[in-house]
Amino acid sequence: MKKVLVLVLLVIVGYFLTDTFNLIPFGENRIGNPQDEQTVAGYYLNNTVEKTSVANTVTAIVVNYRGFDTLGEVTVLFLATTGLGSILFRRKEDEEEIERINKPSSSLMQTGSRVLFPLIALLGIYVFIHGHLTPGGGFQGGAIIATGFLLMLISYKNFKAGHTMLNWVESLAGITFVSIGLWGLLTGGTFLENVLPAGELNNLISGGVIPIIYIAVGFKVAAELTGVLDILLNIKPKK
Amino acid sequence: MQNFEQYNSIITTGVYGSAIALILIGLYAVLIKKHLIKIVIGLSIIDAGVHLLFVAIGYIKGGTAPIFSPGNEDAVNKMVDPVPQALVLTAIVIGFAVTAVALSLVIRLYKHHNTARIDQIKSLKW
Amino acid sequence: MVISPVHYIAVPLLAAFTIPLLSKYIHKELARIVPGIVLLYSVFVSIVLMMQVSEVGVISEKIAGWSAPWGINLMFTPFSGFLASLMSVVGFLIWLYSYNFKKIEQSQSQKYHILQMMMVTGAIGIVLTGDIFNLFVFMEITAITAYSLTSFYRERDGAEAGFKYLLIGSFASVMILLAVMILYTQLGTLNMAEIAQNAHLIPTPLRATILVLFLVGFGIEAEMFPLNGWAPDAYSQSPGPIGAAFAGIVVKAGVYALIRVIFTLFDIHGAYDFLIYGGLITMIIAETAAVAQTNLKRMLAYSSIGQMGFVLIAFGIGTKTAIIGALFLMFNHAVIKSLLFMSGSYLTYNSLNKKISALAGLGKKLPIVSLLFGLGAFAIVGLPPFSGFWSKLYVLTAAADQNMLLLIMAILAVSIIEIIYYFRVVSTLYYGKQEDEEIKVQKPSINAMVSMLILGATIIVVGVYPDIITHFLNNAADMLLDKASYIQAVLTQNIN
Amino acid sequence: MITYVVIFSILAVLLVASALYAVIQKDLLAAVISTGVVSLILSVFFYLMQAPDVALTEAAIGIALTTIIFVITIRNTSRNEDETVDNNLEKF
Amino acid sequence: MNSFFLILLILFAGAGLSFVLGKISSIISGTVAFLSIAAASALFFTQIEMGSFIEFSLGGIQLQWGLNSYGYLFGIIVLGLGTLASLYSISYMQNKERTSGFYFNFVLVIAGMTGIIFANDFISFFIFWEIMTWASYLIIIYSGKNVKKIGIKYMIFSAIGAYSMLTAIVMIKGQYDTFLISDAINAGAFNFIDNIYIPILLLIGFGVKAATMPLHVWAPGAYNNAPTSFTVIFSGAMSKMGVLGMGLVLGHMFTADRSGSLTNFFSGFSVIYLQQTIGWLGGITAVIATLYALIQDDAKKLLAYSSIAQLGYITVGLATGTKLGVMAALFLAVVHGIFKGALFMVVGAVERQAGTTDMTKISGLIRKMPFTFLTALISIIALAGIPPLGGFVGKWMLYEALITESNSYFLVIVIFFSSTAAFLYSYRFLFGLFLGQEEKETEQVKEAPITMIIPMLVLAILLVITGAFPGLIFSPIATAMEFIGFKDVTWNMSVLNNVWGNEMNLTYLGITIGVVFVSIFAFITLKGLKGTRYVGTKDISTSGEIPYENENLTFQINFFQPFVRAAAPMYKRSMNKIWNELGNGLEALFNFTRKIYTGNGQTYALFVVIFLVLMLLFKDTLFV
Repeated sequence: MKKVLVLVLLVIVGYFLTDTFNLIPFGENRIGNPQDEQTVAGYYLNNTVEKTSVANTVTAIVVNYRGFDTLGEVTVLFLATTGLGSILFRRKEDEEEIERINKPSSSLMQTGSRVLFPLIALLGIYVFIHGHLTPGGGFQGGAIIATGFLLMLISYKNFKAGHTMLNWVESLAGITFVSIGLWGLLTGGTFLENVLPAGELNNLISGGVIPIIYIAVGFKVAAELTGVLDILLNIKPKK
Repeated sequence: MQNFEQYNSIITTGVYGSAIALILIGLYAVLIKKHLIKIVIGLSIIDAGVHLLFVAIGYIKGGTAPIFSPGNEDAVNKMVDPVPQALVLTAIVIGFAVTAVALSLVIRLYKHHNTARIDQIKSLKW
Repeated sequence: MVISPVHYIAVPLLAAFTIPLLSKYIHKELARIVPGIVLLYSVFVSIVLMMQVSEVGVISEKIAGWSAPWGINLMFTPFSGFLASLMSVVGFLIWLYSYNFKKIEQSQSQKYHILQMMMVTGAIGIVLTGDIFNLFVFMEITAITAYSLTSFYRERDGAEAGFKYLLIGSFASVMILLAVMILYTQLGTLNMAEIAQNAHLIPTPLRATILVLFLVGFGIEAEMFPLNGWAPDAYSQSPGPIGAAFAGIVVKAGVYALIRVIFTLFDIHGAYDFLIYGGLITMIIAETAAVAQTNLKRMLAYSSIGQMGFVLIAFGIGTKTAIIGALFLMFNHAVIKSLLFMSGSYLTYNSLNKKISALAGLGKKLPIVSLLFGLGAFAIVGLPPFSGFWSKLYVLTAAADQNMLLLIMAILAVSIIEIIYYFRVVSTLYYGKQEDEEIKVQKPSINAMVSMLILGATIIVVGVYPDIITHFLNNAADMLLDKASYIQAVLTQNIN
Repeated sequence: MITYVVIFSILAVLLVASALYAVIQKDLLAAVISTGVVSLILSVFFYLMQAPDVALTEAAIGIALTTIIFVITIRNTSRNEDETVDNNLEKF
Repeated sequence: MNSFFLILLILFAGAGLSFVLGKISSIISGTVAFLSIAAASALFFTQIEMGSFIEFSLGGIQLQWGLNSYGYLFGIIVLGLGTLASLYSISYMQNKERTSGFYFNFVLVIAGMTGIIFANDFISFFIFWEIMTWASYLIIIYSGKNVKKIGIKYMIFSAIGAYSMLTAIVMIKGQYDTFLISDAINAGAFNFIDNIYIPILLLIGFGVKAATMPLHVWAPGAYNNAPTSFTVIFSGAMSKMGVLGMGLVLGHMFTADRSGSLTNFFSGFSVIYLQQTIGWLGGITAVIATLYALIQDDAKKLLAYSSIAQLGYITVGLATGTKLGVMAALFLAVVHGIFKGALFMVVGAVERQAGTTDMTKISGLIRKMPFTFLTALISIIALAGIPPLGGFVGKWMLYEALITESNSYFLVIVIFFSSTAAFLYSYRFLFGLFLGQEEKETEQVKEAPITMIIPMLVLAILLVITGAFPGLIFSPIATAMEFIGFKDVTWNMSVLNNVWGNEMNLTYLGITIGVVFVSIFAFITLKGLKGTRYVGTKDISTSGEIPYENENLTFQINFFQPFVRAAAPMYKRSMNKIWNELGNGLEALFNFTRKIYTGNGQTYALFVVIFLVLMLLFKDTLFV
């Protein structure tokens, strides 16, 4: 009965979604001619290089034009970690010896992770350092680094993500982001304003504060995601 | 490229269709499946569908990624819309955060009720 | 440094990121104190900006140096500023109240305070932002903190409530995302002022779809029936002060978003009717559900939902008087419901199932808290000379101006139901006979007392002399109705 | 062009199929892996639609991290949807 | 400072002060309450000029406070009775708990009523009305007895009344864009032809306080449950606020100029119809309440029902819409305030001294409490409408108005029946408490303290005076009636001539009445002082007959049994039951609707999707 109702509802929802997207042709140019700067997207495409010297327009949008969103997004991650910690909080008294895994991982896995981890971390760092030039950036790099940590966390029984280190990275990265914003507010007049010189396109050091912010985001995301994994992995499994 | 028109409808159907299908499948899981993890899976499938739609609306036929590489500076007219991509980036991360919180709640619910079936977890009602 | 709206967001964020370090390396008490300082600073910012805005009209701030359609902007108008100030004040009082509300572990306490602070920040962000996607991001900030705080206590069924909230909340975010997406394809912009300016260009079927998605999405946050299944659970299972925060802050943000969409973005007649009917059904169902509750917090939750329905009705009427009434209602609801949740939490401090019958005879043991609860109960049902009366009067007057006799009757009939269950609690409090075994009472701490007394005093002062805030309400209502000046203020902003 | 369309169609079918599989499969671990496959294909789609940034993000977060937190959750709860068969993960 | 503000400030400050000081001592608290009310009364009668008013705005609404002749009439009742009752309270409440709360609310009720009298606009009227209501609610539940049964019922009915009033107020605002009572009247808001809803809603609102059928069910319990020193105010003054409002509405309705709308046959008809309805409601109220008063064993309950019956007369009088009828009603209102206040004070004194008001338990208090008895006697004479006291004048005028001016013969029969039956319960009251043989249980009873005796005697003396010189009250009533639309009320003889004859001078009549009364009183007292043989009430000779097993020989129980048996069918159906059924039905309904919240999160999600689908299906019709 309920299934039938749901299926009917799904059919209707599907009909309306199809109906709606029929009116939005796929692959059509809705920006118009960027040179006209009619739309926001056109403005971005047309002005990014000139005004920010950032090759990757998406990065420019994420970090600069809509940097406020990104700040919020980083905050969401931060809050998710905090919330996760509070939801899965264990009291000291009912905390027993945490058995992360029932059996130690095979040595193959351990060695593999040990070799892979620096490489993955390096890749991640590369991704977010070059965020303004190539595809990728803070989120992607951070997530990649977090997968590296994941590997270590599940291979080594005693590998601790290093709460102190995590805390520091997390906090400092966040503070950096907001401080840059406030710096912009103090010197340029608006929050997150790009107060550093834009530099030259396609240079590693270009785009003003954009790469700095993206690196901070990268570290922040990596730390948060690792934190999430760490909390989840530390739950005592059910017997 | 001359064949594009005749394949266009296939691709349109493919992208929009699969995105809408993802949303519906996810919705089905959320509304019918009793297991909490299945419901969360459903939610993330819905999210995936929405993200796909989001990227799809920014796509422009024959466009290139909105990245200026050396020697490509005048490709502005061919670039796809970068704004939806930026929004999807944000949305994906937020979706992940929500999923993480949801799963932690599932774990706690399971410990509390010793079950993960949503129809058995209703101590709060009326 | 010039005080600007972005301080509302930047300072709490900076603090939130810093608190883990501060508490670890300097003093662990800082984890609880710093949020309070930050929220107090928000109150200060509110005062400064409210003074400024009454001179300037609109304070518009660009983020990252990009003016309106290109970048995100914050709009501190008399309307949004009123709500932001309300939220910051209530947020600060909630912090004050929960400073040593229950004995919990240091690390939990730290998380609690960070989450509570960010909840306020997220809600203020929703209210201030001028960008629809940014609004979504802030809504997610608020939502994530709300999910976590709902399931904060392990002893209660918080996780259940939190999961339901999350499930429905995810629906809301999906719908809002879809709506933003369709909107973007049509107008190529995310700035609300520009959307408002060009909304009439959208083809009608798409515009209706967008509106439906927005209404349902924000309707979930605004606790509209039948989208509010999560609300009673979340209110009743969250820590006491968070119940107050839901009523005073989170729902207000949801209603703000709904109102912004309807009033500014899509000025469509049907949407106002939607508000009236949706609000009416919400109010009737919630208030009738509250009558038979045995759980105090759940009763307060249903009452809160009902009040939000009333707010929606008031906005739906749409005239200036009605909007003044609606804003007054929001103010009252924030103040009074916070007071009720705060005092109610102390009344049921050690009771696990928060039964109303367990309140019997507490009037003697906790005289001041009981008195404050009684005051809140009297005020929320709209008895003069407390503040609840004025808001009701304004809304009814506005409804009468529009000749909505049946609506008036329905509102007042529901008010009678409200009287029944609130007075039942109050009479149990003072004259009830103890039936179950005695539950140890907890005397409120001084800071909680101060917080409650401030709210109580506000109720009386505003009730006796409403002119204190009607001036602000007047400006806010003018601003909300003056769509053109909002658009103009956003789109012609220059470097200030 | 035809190859492109064929690959594309296969991917689309796979995408929907794996999503369906994720929903109907009783073994939650398989369902989660299937969800990972959805993310994987999605990531390819993003790449095809000229959104490399999104593709990268989806790859890192959708495929790896989301899947792994699902797996951790399953380890902490039950593996089978019906909860009748108690076959928790021994290890992973 | 303006006197209006000053009076209310004194009252509110007195309320707050007595609340705070109540923590120290009940007597101090009571004294403060008395002093503040007395001070307010003194200011009211000396400082405020009739017709003066002040204007100010609150919350963007123009408010006006003032004093008109109509308000002044009720001000006499409220503040006069208030002062006496608060004096009376000091001793009455002496040894009770939570007196601080009692005095706080007591003074608030007085303040609320004073505010109602001052209010020249609907908003302040409503505010003070509500203050009065909730403060009285708090006093009713003050003792902690029957909180759920009576307190909630009182609050629900008060709320129904208040909210119908509020609806009417906002409708007036909506239609005439004014909150001022005078503006609304001038605009014709009470003109039944143009506005059917506004007067009816207002009448419902005032009818609740005036305990008119079918909105009366709260009254007996509430009157009985409140501490007696408050019931004095409750029955004597607060119910008159309902009369005030009804008089205002009905007066303006009946005197409204309908020359313009007379062409419409139905419109003229509808006013008559309403008039008849209200009159009959009042009549039925009077009869039913009288019947219930008969079967009460508790003196306080008896008086409670009696109050309702008297209010029924007043309603009938107001509903006649003629000069004589309205005058009778207002006269009855004032006199009722005095004698019912006195009677409740008597009951309070008995309650305090003897510990109970149950008429089956006590009797023969005449020797123990002579002053109390004196007050009771005078008041009962007034209540029963026996000449020469005020009750008779009022009732006579009422009959006359009904017969000569509105031709409502059936209503007269009903009223007359009720008045006759009132003799029975009046007798019962007097006999049950004071006459008859002394009981063993009441041997230790002493006369009430002086602070209770003084107010009682003051009221008794007032009764005699008003009975002798009804003109003393007619003069303010005549001016008051001008305010509610009855112009040129000449009360000197021309109106009264039908009662007392053209030639007779009231002063001489008064003196005669006084002489007769004093001699009767002297006779009774002297007779009472002489030693008589006292036998216990249960010590009854059966004149040699063997009583049947189930025959009740103690006549104090089932006092009017034959009568009650005769009227048994009348007791079967009660409004109370109907309301209770309604309440239960609604509760069941509410219990059903809340099942929507099933507790299953998935169901909630389903609701969301269903709602979304519905909205999508109708989006093109809803949002164009």
